[in-house]
Amino acid sequence: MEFPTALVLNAIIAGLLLGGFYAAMSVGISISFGMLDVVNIAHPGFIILGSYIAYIVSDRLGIDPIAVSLALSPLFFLLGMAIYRIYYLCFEKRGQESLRGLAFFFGILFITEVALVLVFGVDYRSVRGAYSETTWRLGPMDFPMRLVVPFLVSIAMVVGIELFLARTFFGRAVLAVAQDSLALRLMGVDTLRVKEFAFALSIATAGVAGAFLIVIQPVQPAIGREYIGLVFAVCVLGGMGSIRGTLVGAFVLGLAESFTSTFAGPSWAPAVSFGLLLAALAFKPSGLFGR
Amino acid sequence: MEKAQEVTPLLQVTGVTKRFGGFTALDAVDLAVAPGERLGLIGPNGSGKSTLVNCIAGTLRNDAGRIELNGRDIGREPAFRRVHLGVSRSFQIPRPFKSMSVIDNLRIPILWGQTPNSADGVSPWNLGSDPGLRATDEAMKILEEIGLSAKCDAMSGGLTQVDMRKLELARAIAAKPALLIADEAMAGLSASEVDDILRLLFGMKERGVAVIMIEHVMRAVMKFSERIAVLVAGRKIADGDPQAVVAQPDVVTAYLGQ
Amino acid sequence: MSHSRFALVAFAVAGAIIAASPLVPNDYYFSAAYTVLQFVILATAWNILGGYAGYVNFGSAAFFAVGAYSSVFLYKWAHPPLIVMIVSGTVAAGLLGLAVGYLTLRMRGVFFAIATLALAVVLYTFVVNWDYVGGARGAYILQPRDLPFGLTRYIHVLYAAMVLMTAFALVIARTIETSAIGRGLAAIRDDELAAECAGVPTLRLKVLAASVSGALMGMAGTTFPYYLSYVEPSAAFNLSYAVNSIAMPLIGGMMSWIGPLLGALLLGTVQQVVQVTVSSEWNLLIVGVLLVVFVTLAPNGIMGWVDAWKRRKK
Amino acid sequence: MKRLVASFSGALVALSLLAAPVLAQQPLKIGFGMSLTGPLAGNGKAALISMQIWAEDVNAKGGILGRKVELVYYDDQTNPSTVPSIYSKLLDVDKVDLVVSGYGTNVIAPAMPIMMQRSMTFMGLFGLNVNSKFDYDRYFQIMPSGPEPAIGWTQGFFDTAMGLNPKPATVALVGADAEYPALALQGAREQVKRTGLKVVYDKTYPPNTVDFSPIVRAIQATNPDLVYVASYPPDSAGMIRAANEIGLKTRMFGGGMVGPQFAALKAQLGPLLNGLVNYETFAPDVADKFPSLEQFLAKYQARAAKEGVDALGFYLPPFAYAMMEVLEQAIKAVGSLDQAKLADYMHKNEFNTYVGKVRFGKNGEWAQGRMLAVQYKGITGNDLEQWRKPGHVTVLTPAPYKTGNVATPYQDSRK
Repeated sequence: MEFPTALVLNAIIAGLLLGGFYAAMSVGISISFGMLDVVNIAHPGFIILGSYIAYIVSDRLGIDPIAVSLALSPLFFLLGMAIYRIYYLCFEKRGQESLRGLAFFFGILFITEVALVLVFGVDYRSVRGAYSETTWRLGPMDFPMRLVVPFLVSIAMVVGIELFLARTFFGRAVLAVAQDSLALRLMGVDTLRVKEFAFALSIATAGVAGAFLIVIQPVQPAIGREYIGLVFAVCVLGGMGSIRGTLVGAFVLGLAESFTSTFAGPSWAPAVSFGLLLAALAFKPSGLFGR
Repeated sequence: MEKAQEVTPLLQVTGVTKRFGGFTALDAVDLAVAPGERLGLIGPNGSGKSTLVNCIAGTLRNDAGRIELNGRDIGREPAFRRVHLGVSRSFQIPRPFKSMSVIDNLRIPILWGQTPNSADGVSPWNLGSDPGLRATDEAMKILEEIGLSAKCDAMSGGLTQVDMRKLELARAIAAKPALLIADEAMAGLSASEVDDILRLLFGMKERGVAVIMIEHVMRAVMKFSERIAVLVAGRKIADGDPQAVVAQPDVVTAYLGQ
Repeated sequence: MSHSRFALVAFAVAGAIIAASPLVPNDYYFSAAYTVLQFVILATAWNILGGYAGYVNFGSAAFFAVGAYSSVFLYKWAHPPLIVMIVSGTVAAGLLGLAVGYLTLRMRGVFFAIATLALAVVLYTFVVNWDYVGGARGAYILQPRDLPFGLTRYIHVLYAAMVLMTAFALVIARTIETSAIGRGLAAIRDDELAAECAGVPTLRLKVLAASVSGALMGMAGTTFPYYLSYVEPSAAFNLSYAVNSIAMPLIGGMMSWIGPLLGALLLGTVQQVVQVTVSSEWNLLIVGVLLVVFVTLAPNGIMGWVDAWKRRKK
Repeated sequence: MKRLVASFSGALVALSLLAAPVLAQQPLKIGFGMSLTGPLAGNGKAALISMQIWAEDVNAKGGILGRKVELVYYDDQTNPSTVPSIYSKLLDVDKVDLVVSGYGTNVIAPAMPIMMQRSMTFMGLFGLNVNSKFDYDRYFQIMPSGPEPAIGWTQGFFDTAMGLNPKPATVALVGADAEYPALALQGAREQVKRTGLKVVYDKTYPPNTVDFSPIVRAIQATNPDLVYVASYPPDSAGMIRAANEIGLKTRMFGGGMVGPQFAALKAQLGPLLNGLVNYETFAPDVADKFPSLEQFLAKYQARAAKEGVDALGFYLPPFAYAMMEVLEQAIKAVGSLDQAKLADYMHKNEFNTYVGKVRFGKNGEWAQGRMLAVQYKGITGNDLEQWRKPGHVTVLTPAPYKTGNVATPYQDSRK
């Protein structure tokens, strides 16, 4: 199997671009699951919801879908708060361990899927940004804008969240609540509001990731189920509750998939990615950057 | 003090070292316990007492040195087999089985902890009807001694801190060990409760059970121990008759800190 | 009740149910019952590792598929009788359970759950690329023509087999639960370190629980190829097996074998009824809403209510 | 109180007498499972709407055998394990008079044992090669893939390719790890044996692949003359975008892509479709061959937007309607619902339907396949209107429908 340089270079680029997209999909899980121990299986469902909202608004007003999703992220933020409030009343308050939340969110996943079918119908939807058909060529390497723009916005979002969590008081409170919410409560911090804020943030990222998804490929309500495994794998591989880890985990899986597809058989890409995860878990159970 | 004739010690710890990254928690510690002997193990917090207990019990693997029980090296044995071989420990911070009642908590060590080839015991792997029920009277006897028989059906998760400590000790005793390690079993108990526990631990002697008591309650340690070993910063700085050890200058400075 | 007597009662009831099948008005009820009982076995099996020992398995669809595809392999290779397929499928899934059991050596809690999910994806990719059993093209498994005991439809054979397998699974689950092993597993669930220090051989018990749980989940899948006549990977590795095998014990109650049985009968029947009465996408919506409602109202499952009621009554 | 009961029961008797004649007018119930949720809901919903339009048309003309037609259906959630229960319920509880299938091989096959046990005449909707194993003489299938389905499906692409001058030598095969694409690739491999082409790439990819550029680059590295792709809509879009983004150079590209037939992808991809050689079941350019289809499409397209399904309805809807037309004509000809007579009639006769003349051959497949191989050309912009009018879809094969020759190589015909 020869490795011509052009193929290798492009495989790296494709892997990084894909990794950027995977990071946007998984950063929400890294917050809700990694930090708050909320097993939000419905996260991909909210991503698809984001795709549809971006589709409707940009279809009507002709604005770029990703811009629309960023503008509408406060809406998703409020949705996230409402969902967390229900989750908190039903589970967190009674000290239920996170497994119960799993079944709760499976129900939410089905509800969002059918709601999308009822409201938007079952046809494939897709949206074209102005850049969807342009590709930058730099020597042998090509950079399809359809993947580059989501990549850039995704990196900005993930790095922004990392800085927010590390630099601001509220951000540090979110990190603290992940480690020891009891200690935080003793210091007079209203942990409910902190957790609610963090979960709402995770749903806001889902809305934005939805716009990336619909720009990259056509979407229909049931596609969400395909990504459940992936988003949790990236979060755990990267390390529970570590945003930096999620980014690295996403790149590792993106590159693994891209190289397997290019040089071996694309059919084996998921087996390679998840095999990597299994190996990582066996040697470093708390993930690459886990706490 | 007559020289203990050449009887092989129940527990022989030689040169045990344990490091966590750069920090040396145990530095070549030697310790011997004769069958039925009452040993007090004291030392300031962070001196390595719990680490030594974990190495003996098998929940931690010592980096160097040997641990022998009745002359047999148990260094490679997993913790549960060390319990079968006769080493049973209680936890400094109580760890009850929350979903079970107090008496069910005792059924676990009775069924699984006692040396499996004991004559009367049916092997726990046997899928006959629940042998746990036959362990009732044995469990109740221990609960009476420790003063928890009234709460035998209470959920262990709901016990007070003090009762949880008693349950810890009761569970360790229920495994019928040859060597019982009581890790701060009396912290926070009232004077009368300390006396109850002391009476129970003294009772261990008749059953031929050696006891390592790790305590800060000096009154209890001095009264209980036939011998005292002192650990400071991972090293054993004294081992011998209680009165002599306590009077030793470096022990005093270690404790009172000059 | 002693284990052997419970086993006798269970198989007697199973025999009675099978004997009563001529009273069933038509074949639809056999088909629906087959599916509901399939979920009873899956939920009961999942609970042995998930409920008793506290290790959550996200990859139950993989065990189900190992059972199904071992039957497909045998059908193509030697076309043995059904009982041979059931036994070998159960053993194959049990071996996978053994491997998963040793995973618990390195991983616990959520990491174990994600590892089983990863294992399911890896297995799915192998089956997709395994041409002998049809791979992505799928394999046709034709129901035998000559039926034993003069039965007219093969669904009766599948239904009877499923009833017996359900009895077998319940007996195994209850035997484990009400024995020293069950107590050991409960101790592991509550506090694994304390259990180890109380003399419980935690690794051996976890491996036993994982193997038995895996074997029974595989058993639930062994007759699936005949029921479906055409098996392809996405049918055998379907999300509904992963979802239901976790949701049903949660809803019924995870502390005893009765919980998963109740949860599976309840949620399984509701899914069957809704699926053939609501002629639109609303049926999935109803299942989703019920899942949310059940889980919020019954935090410790239905058996949780029963225990609380009993304790209040005492 | 007694008197009241007497008069009440009297009224009941009268009522039942009244009801008697109506009983004979029992509705003619046709039962089926259809994917209304899950990945294939798009096709399921489109087929359902077409069958409802058929039912309305038939009932407007007074129903069949004097009985109003009623559709009894349930959602199979694109999950094959729901199919046996659904069809048992339809036959045993709902006691439907006739059954047809859902959309696609993996929901048709599980219904076969039940159909064979009850010897029902069973009409399949787009099942690929289902009956070759069951060998059931009352199974019929409406997709025009021909006697050897997998080969018929790929015939157009390879016939066109072998017609090129100079003859192509190498071919790359790629498809999704799923039921239809795997069967299509199997047909393609048989075509390769028949034509003596050399396979330089033969790999499959997981259905939820997001980025297809690595795959297309690996294919480009083998420098094939032909690239045959068997894919589902999201993959087709991804594959076509990647081919454009990296500038794929090959003589013919396409083959078995599901997706470009649907309005959503026609609008989204627009000019990117130029040069693609793919299969279709209808094109405005051959509308003259299917005179009555226009009025059906008008009715379908009116409802499609509201129901959120494929806006054009070229691919599946006409066949879902045609499937019911065949049953309607057979029942009227036989004059009863006797399954044996129906099957016999359907084997022996030709049916005139919206999708043209239908005659069934071996295993209930079409006696003569007529999958259209087409090439898209001259598409500008992303509006849908241009697709409704002829001029953008050159039909290459089969001969009776041919409207032009293939433009090669792919990278030039894309301009």
